[in-house]
Amino acid sequence: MNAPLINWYKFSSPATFYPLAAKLIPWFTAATILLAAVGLWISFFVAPTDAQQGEGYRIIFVHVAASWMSMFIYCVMAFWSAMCLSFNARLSGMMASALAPTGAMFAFLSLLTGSLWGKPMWGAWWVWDARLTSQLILFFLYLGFIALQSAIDDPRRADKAGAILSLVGVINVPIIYFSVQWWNTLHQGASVSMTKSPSMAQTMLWGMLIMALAFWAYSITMALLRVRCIILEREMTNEWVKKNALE
Amino acid sequence: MSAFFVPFKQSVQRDLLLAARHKTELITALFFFVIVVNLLPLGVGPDPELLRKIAPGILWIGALLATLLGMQRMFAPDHADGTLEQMALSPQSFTVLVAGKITAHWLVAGVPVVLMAPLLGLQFDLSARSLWVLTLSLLLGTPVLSLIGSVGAALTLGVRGGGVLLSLLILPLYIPALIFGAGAVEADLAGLSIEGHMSLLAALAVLSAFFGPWVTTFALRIALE
Amino acid sequence: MLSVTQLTCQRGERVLFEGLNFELPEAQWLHVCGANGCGKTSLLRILTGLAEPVSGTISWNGTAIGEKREVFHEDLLYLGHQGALKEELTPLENLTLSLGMEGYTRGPKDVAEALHQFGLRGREHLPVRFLSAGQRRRVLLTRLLLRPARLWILDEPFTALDVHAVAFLTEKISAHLETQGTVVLTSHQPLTLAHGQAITL
Amino acid sequence: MKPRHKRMVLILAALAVLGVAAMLVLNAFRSNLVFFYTPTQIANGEAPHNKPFRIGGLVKTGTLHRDGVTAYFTVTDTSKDTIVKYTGILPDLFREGRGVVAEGRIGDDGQFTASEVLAKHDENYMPPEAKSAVDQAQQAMKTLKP
Amino acid sequence: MHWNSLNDFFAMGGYGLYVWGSFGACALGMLIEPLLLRARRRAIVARVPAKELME
Repeated sequence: MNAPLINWYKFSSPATFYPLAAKLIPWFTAATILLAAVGLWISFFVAPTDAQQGEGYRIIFVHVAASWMSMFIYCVMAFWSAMCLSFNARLSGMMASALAPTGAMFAFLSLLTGSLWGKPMWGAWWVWDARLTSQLILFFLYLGFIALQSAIDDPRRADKAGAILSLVGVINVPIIYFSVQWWNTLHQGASVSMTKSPSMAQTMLWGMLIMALAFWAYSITMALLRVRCIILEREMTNEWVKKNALE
Repeated sequence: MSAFFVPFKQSVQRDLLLAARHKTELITALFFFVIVVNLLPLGVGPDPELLRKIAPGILWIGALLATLLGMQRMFAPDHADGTLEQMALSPQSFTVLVAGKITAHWLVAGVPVVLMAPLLGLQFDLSARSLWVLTLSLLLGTPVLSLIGSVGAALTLGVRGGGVLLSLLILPLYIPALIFGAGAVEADLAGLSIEGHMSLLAALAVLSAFFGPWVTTFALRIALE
Repeated sequence: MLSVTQLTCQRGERVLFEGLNFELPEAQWLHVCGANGCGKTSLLRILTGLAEPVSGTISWNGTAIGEKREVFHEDLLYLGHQGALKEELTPLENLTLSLGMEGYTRGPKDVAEALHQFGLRGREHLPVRFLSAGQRRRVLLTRLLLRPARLWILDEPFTALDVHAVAFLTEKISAHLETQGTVVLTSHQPLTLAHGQAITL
Repeated sequence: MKPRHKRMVLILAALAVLGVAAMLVLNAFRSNLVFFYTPTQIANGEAPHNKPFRIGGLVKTGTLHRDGVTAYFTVTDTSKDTIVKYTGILPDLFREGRGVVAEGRIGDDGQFTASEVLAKHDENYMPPEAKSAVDQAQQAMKTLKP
Repeated sequence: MHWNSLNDFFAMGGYGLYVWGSFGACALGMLIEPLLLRARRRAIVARVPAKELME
C-alpha cells in the first residue's frame, strides 16, 4: 500500500492524534495572541475614523470575524460529519462535536455585536433583515446539534445522530438564507441593507482580515483543546491513555 | 414496482388502523389547530384589516404546530414495543416501510388540517381565491413538514427530553416551508402571482419526498443500534 | 450456514466479548449461555445486523450479512425480548399486519389456525391488552408457524411459557432443525434438543 | 433486481428529483418572485415586453394627477423616470416621495399600465432594492457631474 | 495615532458603550472558553487515577 494512505489512517486514530494535538496547540495559541494583538492595534490605532459611522464602525472588526467564523465552522463541522458517516472514523465525530460549542459562541457573538452596532447605526437593536434572521437560525442549528449530542448517552450514536443533523442543516442553511431574503423583500424592507458595501479603506480591510485570522487560529486552538478532552473522556479505559496521556 | 407499492400500502394501512383505534390522538391535532388559530384574534384584537393581513402567517403557524404535536409519536411506540426492529429486519425495504409511516402521519395529522384551513380562513375574511391558494399551499407544504419532522423524530428516538429537543431540531428547518407557504397566500392577497412561491414549495416537497425517508431510515438504524 | 469470525462487542466502556468465532451449519442449533448482562441479547442483535460490532464479520451462506441485507432478511426470523405487539389490536390483526409488512399474505383462516395450535383458541379477537404475559408471548411465537425462514434467532423464547407451551415450542424447533433449518437461541433452562452447540459468554 | 441495478435506479431517480427541483426553482425565478425592475432598467430595455412585471422606486414629488378614477404618477430611481398609469383606488399608504411597487405591463403605446399598486407597509422604510437603486443612481450622478 | 487623550479613546466618539461592549463581549467569551476547557480537562484527569484505584 502507498505510504500517505497509511499515514492518514494513523493520524485518524485518537491515540495518535492526541499527542499531535498537544504539539500543535502552543503554535496556534501563539498565533492567536500575535494576530489578535496586531488586529486590535490596527482596529484601534491604525484604521481611520469612518466618514459615515464615526468610531462606531470599529465594531465590525470583531463582528465580521465572528460572523465569518460561525458560518465557516458550521461547514467544517458538516465536513467532519460526512467523514464520520462515510468512513466511520471515530476521530471525525469527535472533531465535529469539538467544533460545535466554539461555533455556537461565535454565532452568538456575531448576533450580539451586530445588535450593538445596529442600535446606534440603524436605531434598532434588531431588525428582521435576511442576514440577521438567518444568522439567528444558524445559532439555533448549533444549539440543536449540541442539545442532541448531549442528550444521547452512547457516544457512537451521539456522533452519528449529530452528523446527520449537521448535514441536514448544512443543506438547509442556503435554503433558509434565500427564503428569508425573499420573505423579507416582499414586505417592508429593512431600513438599512447590509448589501451596500462601504468602499473600504485599505487599512480597515487589513484590520478585518487579520482579526478574522486571529479568530481562525483561536477556533483551531479551542477545537484541539476540546478534542483532547473528548478523547480522554471516551478512551479513559484504554491502555494508552493510562500509559501516555496522563503523565 | 410492486416491491415498492405493496409494503408501502401495508405500512400506511397499519398506521391508519392504529390511528383509528386512538381516536383522541386523531382529534387532538385538529382541535389544537382550531384553538390556536382562534386564540390569536383574541390576542391581537378583532380589526378585520389587520387579521386579514396576518391570516396566512397564523394559519400556517397553526398548521405547523398541529403537525408537530404528534411527530414524536411517529416512531416512539413502535420503538418501545419492538415493532420497529421487526420492520428493520423485514425482507421488504425498510425505507419504503418508513415512507409509509410518514405518509400515514401526513394523512392523520396533515390532511385534516388542510381540509380545516379554508373554514378557518373564512373567519379571517379571506377571499375564495385566497382560500384556494391557502389550501393548495398547505397541501404542498404539510407533507414537507411530516417529512422533515420524521428526521427529527428518528434522531430523538428514545432520547431524554425528546419532545422539546425535537422542536429545537426541526423548527429552524421548517422556516423555508413556512415562508413560501404563507408567502404564497400573502402574495395572492397582495394581488401578485403565486407561481414563484408555489414552485419553491413544490421544489421543497419533491426534494424532501425523495431524501426525507432515506435520511430518516438512516437515523432510525442508528437509533436501533 | 452462519459463520462468525473475530466478533468483538462493546457496550459503553465495557467490552462484553472479544474475538468470538463459531460456525453453525444447517440443521444445527446454538445455545447462547451466560449470566445476566453478559451480552447475550447484544450478540443476537449483532447477528441480525441490527447492531454493529466493534470488529469482526458475520456471514450467512458465505455472504456478509450487510452486503445483501434483503436476501438475508428473507431467511431470518428474529423474535426479541419485546413483543412487537400492539395493545389495541387483536392477535389476529397483529399477526396479519406484521406478516404483511414482511411481504407475506396469510388469510385470517391460516392465522387463526396457527393461533389455535399455540393454544390461543377463543383469544383471536380479543385486544392484546387483555392477554396475560404468557399468552402475549405465544402470539409472538405464532409467527414461527406462519412465516417461512431458514434462520431463527430467538431471544429467551421460553420465558413466561407454561409446560405445554414449552413442549410445543421445543417440538417446533426440532421440526425446524429436521427441515435443514438453523436456530440460535438464548435460554436459562437446559434444553433437550439434538444437534446442538453451546457457547458461554 | 440485482443490487447493482437497484443502485443505478436509485442514482437515476436522485438525479431526476434534483432535476425537477432545479426546474421548479428556475421557474420560480422566471416568474419574477422577488425582483422588480427599476426605471433605469426599463429605459435600458431590460424589462420584458408584453408580459406583466413589477416596477419599483419612489413616487416623484408633484407628479401625481388624476383623471377620473385613473391616476398617473411617475416612478423614479432619481436617474430615470417611468410614468405609470393606474385605474383604481390607490392604497392608503401611497404618498409622493415614498417607495412604491407596481405590477403591470408596458403596452404598445410604450406606457406602463399598472394592474396593482403596492405601497410599502411602513412609511419609514424603503425596499432595499429601491434604496440601493437610488444610492447607485446618486453615485452615478455624482461621478458624472464634476 | 488619532486619539488626543485616553478619555477620547474610551469615549470612541460617543460610541464607547457599543464599541467596548462588543470587544468586551468577544474578549470575555474568548477568555472564558479556554478556562472552561482547562477546568474540564482537570476534572477528567482528576477522575482517572481515582477510577484506577477503585479497580
